[in-house]
Amino acid sequence: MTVQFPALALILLFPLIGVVFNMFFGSRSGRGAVNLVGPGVMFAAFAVATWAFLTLLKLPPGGSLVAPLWGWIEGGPFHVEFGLRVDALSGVMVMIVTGVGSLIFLYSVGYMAEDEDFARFFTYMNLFALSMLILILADNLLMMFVGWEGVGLCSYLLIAFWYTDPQFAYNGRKAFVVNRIGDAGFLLAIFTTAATLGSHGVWTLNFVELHNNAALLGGAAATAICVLLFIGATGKSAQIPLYVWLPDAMVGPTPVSALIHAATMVTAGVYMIARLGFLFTMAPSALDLVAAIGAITATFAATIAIVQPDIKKVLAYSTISQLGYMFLGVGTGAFASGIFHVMTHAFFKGLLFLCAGSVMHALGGEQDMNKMGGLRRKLPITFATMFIATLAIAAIPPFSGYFSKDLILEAAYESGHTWLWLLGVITAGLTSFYMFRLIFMTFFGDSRVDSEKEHHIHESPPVMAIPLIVLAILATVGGWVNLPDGWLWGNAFVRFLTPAVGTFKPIVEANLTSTSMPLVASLIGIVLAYVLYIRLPGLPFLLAWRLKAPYDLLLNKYYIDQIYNVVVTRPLFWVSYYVLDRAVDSYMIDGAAEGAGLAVLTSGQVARRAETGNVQHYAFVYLLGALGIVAYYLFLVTGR
Amino acid sequence: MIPLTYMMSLSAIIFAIGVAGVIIRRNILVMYMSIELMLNAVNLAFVAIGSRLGSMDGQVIVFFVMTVAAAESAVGLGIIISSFRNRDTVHADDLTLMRW
Amino acid sequence: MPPFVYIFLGALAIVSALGVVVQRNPIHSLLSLIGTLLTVALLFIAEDAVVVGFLQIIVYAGAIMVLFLFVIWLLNLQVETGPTGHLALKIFGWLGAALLVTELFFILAPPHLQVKFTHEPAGYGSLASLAGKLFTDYLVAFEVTSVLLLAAVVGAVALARRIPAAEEFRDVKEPEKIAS
Amino acid sequence: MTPFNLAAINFVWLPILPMVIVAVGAIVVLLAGVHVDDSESEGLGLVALASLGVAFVFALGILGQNGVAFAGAISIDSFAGFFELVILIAAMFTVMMSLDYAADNNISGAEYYSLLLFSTVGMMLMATAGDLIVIFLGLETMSIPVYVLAGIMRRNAKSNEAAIKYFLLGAFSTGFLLYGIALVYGATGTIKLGPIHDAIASGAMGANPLLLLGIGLMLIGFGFKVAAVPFHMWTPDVYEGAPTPVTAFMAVGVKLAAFAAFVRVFLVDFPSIGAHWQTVLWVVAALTMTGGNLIAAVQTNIKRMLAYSAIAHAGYLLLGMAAGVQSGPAILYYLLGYAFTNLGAFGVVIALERRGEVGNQISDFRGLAARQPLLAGAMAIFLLSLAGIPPLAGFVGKFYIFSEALRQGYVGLVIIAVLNSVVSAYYYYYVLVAMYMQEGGSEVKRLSNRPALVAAIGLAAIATILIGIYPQPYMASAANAFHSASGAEGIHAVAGAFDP
Amino acid sequence: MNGGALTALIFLPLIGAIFILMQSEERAIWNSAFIFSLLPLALSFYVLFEFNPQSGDYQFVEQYDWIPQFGITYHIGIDGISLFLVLLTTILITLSILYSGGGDIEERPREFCFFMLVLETGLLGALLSVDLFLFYMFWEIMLIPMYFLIGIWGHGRKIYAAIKFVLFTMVGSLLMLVAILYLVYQAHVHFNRTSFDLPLLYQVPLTPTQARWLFAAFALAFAIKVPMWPVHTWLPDAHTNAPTAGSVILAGVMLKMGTYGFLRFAIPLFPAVAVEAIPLFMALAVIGIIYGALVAMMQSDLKRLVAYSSVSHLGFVMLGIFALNPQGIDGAIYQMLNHGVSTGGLFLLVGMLYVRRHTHEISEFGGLWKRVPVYAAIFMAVMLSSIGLPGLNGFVGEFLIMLGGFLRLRLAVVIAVFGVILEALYMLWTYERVWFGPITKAINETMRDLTGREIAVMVPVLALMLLMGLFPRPLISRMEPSVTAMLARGNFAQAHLETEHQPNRLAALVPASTHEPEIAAAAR
Repeated sequence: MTVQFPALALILLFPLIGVVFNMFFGSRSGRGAVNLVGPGVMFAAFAVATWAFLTLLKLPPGGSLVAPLWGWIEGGPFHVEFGLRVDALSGVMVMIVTGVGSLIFLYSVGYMAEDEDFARFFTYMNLFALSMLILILADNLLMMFVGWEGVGLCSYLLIAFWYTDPQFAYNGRKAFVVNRIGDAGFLLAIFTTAATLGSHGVWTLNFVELHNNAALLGGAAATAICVLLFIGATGKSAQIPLYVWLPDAMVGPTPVSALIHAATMVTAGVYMIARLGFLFTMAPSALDLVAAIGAITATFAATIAIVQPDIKKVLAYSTISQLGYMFLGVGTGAFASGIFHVMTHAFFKGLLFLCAGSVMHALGGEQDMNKMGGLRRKLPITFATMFIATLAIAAIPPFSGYFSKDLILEAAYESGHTWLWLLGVITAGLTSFYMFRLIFMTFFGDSRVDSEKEHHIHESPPVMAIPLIVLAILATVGGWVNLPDGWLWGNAFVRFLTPAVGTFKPIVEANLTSTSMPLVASLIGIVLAYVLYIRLPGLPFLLAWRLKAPYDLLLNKYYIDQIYNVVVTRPLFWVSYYVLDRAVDSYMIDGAAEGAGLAVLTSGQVARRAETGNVQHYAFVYLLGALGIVAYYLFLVTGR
Repeated sequence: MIPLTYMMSLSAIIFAIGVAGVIIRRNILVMYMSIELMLNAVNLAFVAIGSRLGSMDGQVIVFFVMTVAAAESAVGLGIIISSFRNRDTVHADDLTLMRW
Repeated sequence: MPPFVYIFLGALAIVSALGVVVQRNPIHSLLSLIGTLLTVALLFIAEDAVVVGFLQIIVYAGAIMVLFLFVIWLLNLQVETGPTGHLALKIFGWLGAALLVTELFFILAPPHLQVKFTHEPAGYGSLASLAGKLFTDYLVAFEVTSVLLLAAVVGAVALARRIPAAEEFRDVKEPEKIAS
Repeated sequence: MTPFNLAAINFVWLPILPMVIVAVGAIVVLLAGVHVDDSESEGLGLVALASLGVAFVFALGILGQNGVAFAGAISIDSFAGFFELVILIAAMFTVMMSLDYAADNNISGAEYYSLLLFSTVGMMLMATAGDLIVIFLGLETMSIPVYVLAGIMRRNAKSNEAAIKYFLLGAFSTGFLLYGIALVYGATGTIKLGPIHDAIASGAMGANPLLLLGIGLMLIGFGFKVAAVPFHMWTPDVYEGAPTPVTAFMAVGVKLAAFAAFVRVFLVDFPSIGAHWQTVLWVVAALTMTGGNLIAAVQTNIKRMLAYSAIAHAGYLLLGMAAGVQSGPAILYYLLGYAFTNLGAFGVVIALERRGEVGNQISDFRGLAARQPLLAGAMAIFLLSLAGIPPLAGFVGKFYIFSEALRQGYVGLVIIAVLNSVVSAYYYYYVLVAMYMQEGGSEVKRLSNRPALVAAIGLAAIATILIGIYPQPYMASAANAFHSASGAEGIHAVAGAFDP
Repeated sequence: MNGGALTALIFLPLIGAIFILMQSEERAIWNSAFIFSLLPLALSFYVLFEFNPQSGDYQFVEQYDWIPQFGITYHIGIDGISLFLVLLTTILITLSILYSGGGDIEERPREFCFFMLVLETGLLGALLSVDLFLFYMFWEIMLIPMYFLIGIWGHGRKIYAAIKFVLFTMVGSLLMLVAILYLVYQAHVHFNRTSFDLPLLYQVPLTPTQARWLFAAFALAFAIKVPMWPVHTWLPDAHTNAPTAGSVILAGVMLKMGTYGFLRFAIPLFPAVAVEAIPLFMALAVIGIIYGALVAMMQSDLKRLVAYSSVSHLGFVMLGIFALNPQGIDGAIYQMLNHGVSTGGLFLLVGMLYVRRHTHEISEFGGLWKRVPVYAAIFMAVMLSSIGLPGLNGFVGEFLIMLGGFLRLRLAVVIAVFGVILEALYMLWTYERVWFGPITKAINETMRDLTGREIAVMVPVLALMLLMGLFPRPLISRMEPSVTAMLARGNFAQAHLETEHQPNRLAALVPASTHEPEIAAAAR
């Protein structure tokens, strides 16, 4: 059953207020006000969201809250309305976004304490929250696209937040453009949907009605739509081949990385696929594609993460890898498990980034792990929380990551994608390896910090510490909402989501090995990391030196950026400059136009030469004319 | 009576000679004489045709043409003189101050 | 009148017409022009245009040609020395003229030349008939000639009269600068 | 052979009264001018103006009549009236623009103005002519004074040269015209337009070779007067060399008269064998438009440029002629607008000109808008009208002619014309560039002490706009004028005559 | 309906222009110009409110005889297609005058205001006239003031640009004149009455050959104005060298005349041919989109860049128009308005840069944000609307256009979306080079932020961007009836089905004419 719940609008209204206030009065009304309003509106939104969520829980399964706003676009019979809708899926997402969001906002207050552009920062952040919430609460595809592009814009603005560095600005643009490529796919998907439905006289993009008319979209249409949508997802959620922007996005302020590039925005793709699960289930091939890309991305990114020296880069690639997991999850049809991982990932990855942030904060912005080490005493809280997060991401029970990742791999196995499952398992091992490598290099061993930074290393202020702690708790217990079958409340989360995203039908029966393998892999990874970075610290360098080729390959991220540059960017610019601008535009087209004009003038110059000024010539020309005319009449006369 | 064709051909020939004169003689005075030739050729045609048609119109026209010729030559010679005063030449190919 | 007279007069006319064009000395040209006029006048008379013929001799060959003569003396033109005009122009001029003649011949040749022949009424070409026409059908034209001649006289005077010294003076000095 | 009796003539002086008045005016000016010094010739000019004005009033009486006088030598109809009026207007404008100019260049006023009037008589005669002889005489009465006027600045070499060239070629082409008349006379046995028309329309002679050749030769003769390529060669030189008011008079008056006769002879009397001359006109029109515009585009002297543009406009008019009798009214209307526009344009040139040469270059117009905004504005109006920009007279005229031509299926020719007007836009706009977008240029003599000139320019500008914005009455009168001459049957006769 | 409103709308600016000619004192000139641009603005809003959203045919109609010989009447009216373009015109003119008064135009302000207002008359007249002759007249009239605006107050190769602009446009429009005349003649042949009245001319039956040729002539004229690839090269020069106000009007309104011409004349007059031409024009439009974007990316001159981006945007508009379905055409009209607002805004902003630094060279700037944050923020907003960010106006139009295009010819849209990507690429890159990074030129250190007047100019633009982005329906619902009527006239619904297989069968849509042979002869 659907319930009118106008208060949903408030969830959008509060961030909007934040935007307006910070934009127009922020810099004038001073830091205090901004620090109050910026996070304040998020907490308010969180409160409303909670209220909505609780109301939702009271409803019978499959219920939803709706708040239609106003009619937006129309064209002939086609029409789209602005409307908000909260069902189980969007409910969970909105809780994640507002919850984790408000924590990160709070953290930012401390993190941006020294930056004089705080007002702009919070303007962007609020704007992001607004767009993200639009994306989630949208009750139709097009409005979702509004949020979809909005978050892209905000990520651009925030990556390029410190715009005075051209490199940062460039990375921001890269993010936006790559996202746009995905968005193009999304648009085409929308068009295909509208066109297909339209040919049957149904002109809507509303999710519910789409669901009701899903039958009309069967067959090739569904596949096309799903593939196109997935292209969009790869852009937003940094999957192969469009993941390249995310590592560069790390130049933004760390809270941004935590909120946008780990917890919320990047998971939009997963959300979108889960949202349109009914379509994807109609297009198995597309679904397989999603799963395959997810698994490959997971492994691929994990391998890169192994050798990265930059702490945030490691986390970035691990994010890509984790997103790969989520796509593997939804790709195998287990949408709930995918969303589940979205949630847990939001907790621990957000936490990881915040911790990394507080490390950098302590080291005056240092990001190279080779210049860290032995920090666990100087930064106890950071260390503790980060360690928890690492256990969570490494999927060590009972931390949250275990439950979600396990669920995904189980689904992968049960849906018969054995190879993908295997990739997942390997990735699990890699994950725990590079995460513990990170922990060991950062917090253990003896310090490699530059001497002048050495003395003023300090633990972060409470305003930053509190979010860490809260998130640490969540990262620990967050997974318990969905225990394996039979235990306590069992898989409550999945059951809760089922009406929104449909159930998962296993094909193959899982067995003990399949369920235990991931855990084993993770443990191996940990041990390996321990050996390499605690026991024999020299070994990594030796290996790097021995296996130079593969090492460089990984260090340089498989040279993907360079390849794109050579294959796509350079040719594009070359063609548009030399071929289009110079050759075609200036030379051919304009040349033709001016050539015509020149021809006229030249012929004029030639013709005027006949005016010699000598009367006799004039008379002669006259005679010629006369001869011509007389000749014509002679022809007329004799011609008959 | 002689056939009309004869007279017409004669006038045509004289006319053509006049035309040629205008084109090939650079002396303005002679050019104008050639024009007089053309006029005479036309007169010849008028008279011949008129007498074939048995109407006096042809002759009357000739009368007017003569008058006009007189007027024209008066003015024309005046022009030639005043030009000669300025430029000290009666050659058409010297009078190319304005061209192109 | 016997045809050979026509032939003879025609030939004479053509030859003297050619004389006008080819002779180098303006005086000679003029003389051959007068020759042409006279032959044409004879042809007029032969064509029963007696009055017009005599007018031709008196007015044309007489008055107008004398005018020419005066002018030639006034400008004391000599035999044209040096090349007369451009050769190419000469060639093409003759060619063009020849072409014109041929074209005209073709059209004026008997098969095409259709004039409805009527016998001349009595007194055709007489002074009376001429005058009769002049003062009825051609009254306006006749009057206009007066205007025309007057205009011509005025024009001739305007051009040919001596330029007053004052004007000479005014014209040689620089055009003065006029500020706006 | 009707006997000679006064009764036949005494009452019919009325139709030629305007001409008589102008002629008398000329004589008065001549006599009065004996004792007037050249530099104070304004008075004579005013006398001339007065006589023209009176003639204008009487000429109004001709409108609406329909008949012939003097045994068909003079045709009294709205056609004649229309043209007489426009010609008189042109003459008046010329006089107004000359007043200061003549005195300035010490042209002897007596001769100047009287010749102007004599020439006007000739023009009017061409407009009202009822037979070929009167046309011929009118032509000469018009031309001979103009020969003189072109060379009236005797100390000015260019002026002399213009006179010589105009005179020689004029006489030359007179020969062709006469020859044509002779042959038409031979073919039809008459030289009165009415009988000629009947003789041809009756179809008795079909395509008599004599007639055709005659038409061809007359076409050549008229082609010279209207400056059609390839009989145009004299135009630029003569226009450049002649005193500018005379140039204006030639560009407008002569062209009006020539077209009056041309239209009357060809569209009124020869339409029934139109097929045999429209093809020729097709080619001539195309040549004229293209040649005129192409060469005009590369001129640096404004008078020369306007000369070539005049040729181009003759081309548009010939396009109308080629399209046949239907476009008669269009031609008349076009001529009306053209007259005012060109008079105005030359007026501005006069305003800039000082002592013959100076101020004739397009570069002299530079920065005019800054120094003389109103003058520049007027010039802009004239140029835009010439370029055929709505809503000015030039545009509506083009529009009229083109649409009529299209009705006759002359699509190709119209497209040529249209492309030509693009070219023409180039050089007209280039003068605008000079006036509005460039610096420098030559000073303009104070206009405040040249009221007549200013009035002429102003009136021309107003007329150009008015005729364009509210063409209705002028179109109507043009149509009346033409139809009163051609009569209804002229149109029917032409109906089947097109075989493109 | 209540007469006189539209006449007043058209001729008030003209009166104002003449009134201004009498002013001498500079302040007075600017003020009166502003007042006289406000009057039509108010009037157009009155029209908007009096406009009946349900009806699809002309409203506020006035018709008087003008030149009876040709059945030419002074026939003006307004409908959903022209309504908002009229508003756009009045708004942009007002803004440009307001802006130019603030120091952009120093010399000869009187002529400037005069030409601006005459220009407004021309534009409004062309938009409102229902009589083809009237339309052509205004169509030509509006060239002249623009020619002067570019030539007098422009910079760089202004004369070259002005002449180029005029000649390019004239070639097309004169051929169109021929087509108009021929069409009217056909009307005369069939209905035996000469008239330039659009509703009548819609009915003229034509043979396919005639229709094709006439359509070609109309299409050429309008395509040059739009400008479509490959007849676009006059635009960059005109824009680069025009004064700011000139560019604003040129891009904001004048280019729309081309697209408007397609909607009002070329397509409804020759529906069958239009359907045949769909593939061609969609191809050209798509080429324009991509080509414009790529070339814009390579420009070093800001105005040139924006000019090429206009080529790209108008490619979208053409794409929508030739979708020939409600979505596409609604989108196209909406996109015209968007382009007017956002590109107009961009030109204003670039002009403000020019006032500060007297250059358009991108390399002359860099890192400006530090100095002029407000300016930068506004520029960002306008740029975003121009690259079609959802939530701002640009998106609505582009979306509807591409949807419509997709319904008509999928491939075209599949290519066109790349235009969307490239848009983002070149715009952001430009923004980056101008506003981001360190301040490279010392002179930029002292740049002053927007003045109050400049902000006052920009605020309406921003407001429009937001409102049109969020509440398009009120506008679209007013266009809808007219669009539907137009589509019904050409019955393109049927056309749609047929284009799938063989377009030429569409010729059958035209009722066979009775005078078949002779018309054919005339056409030859």
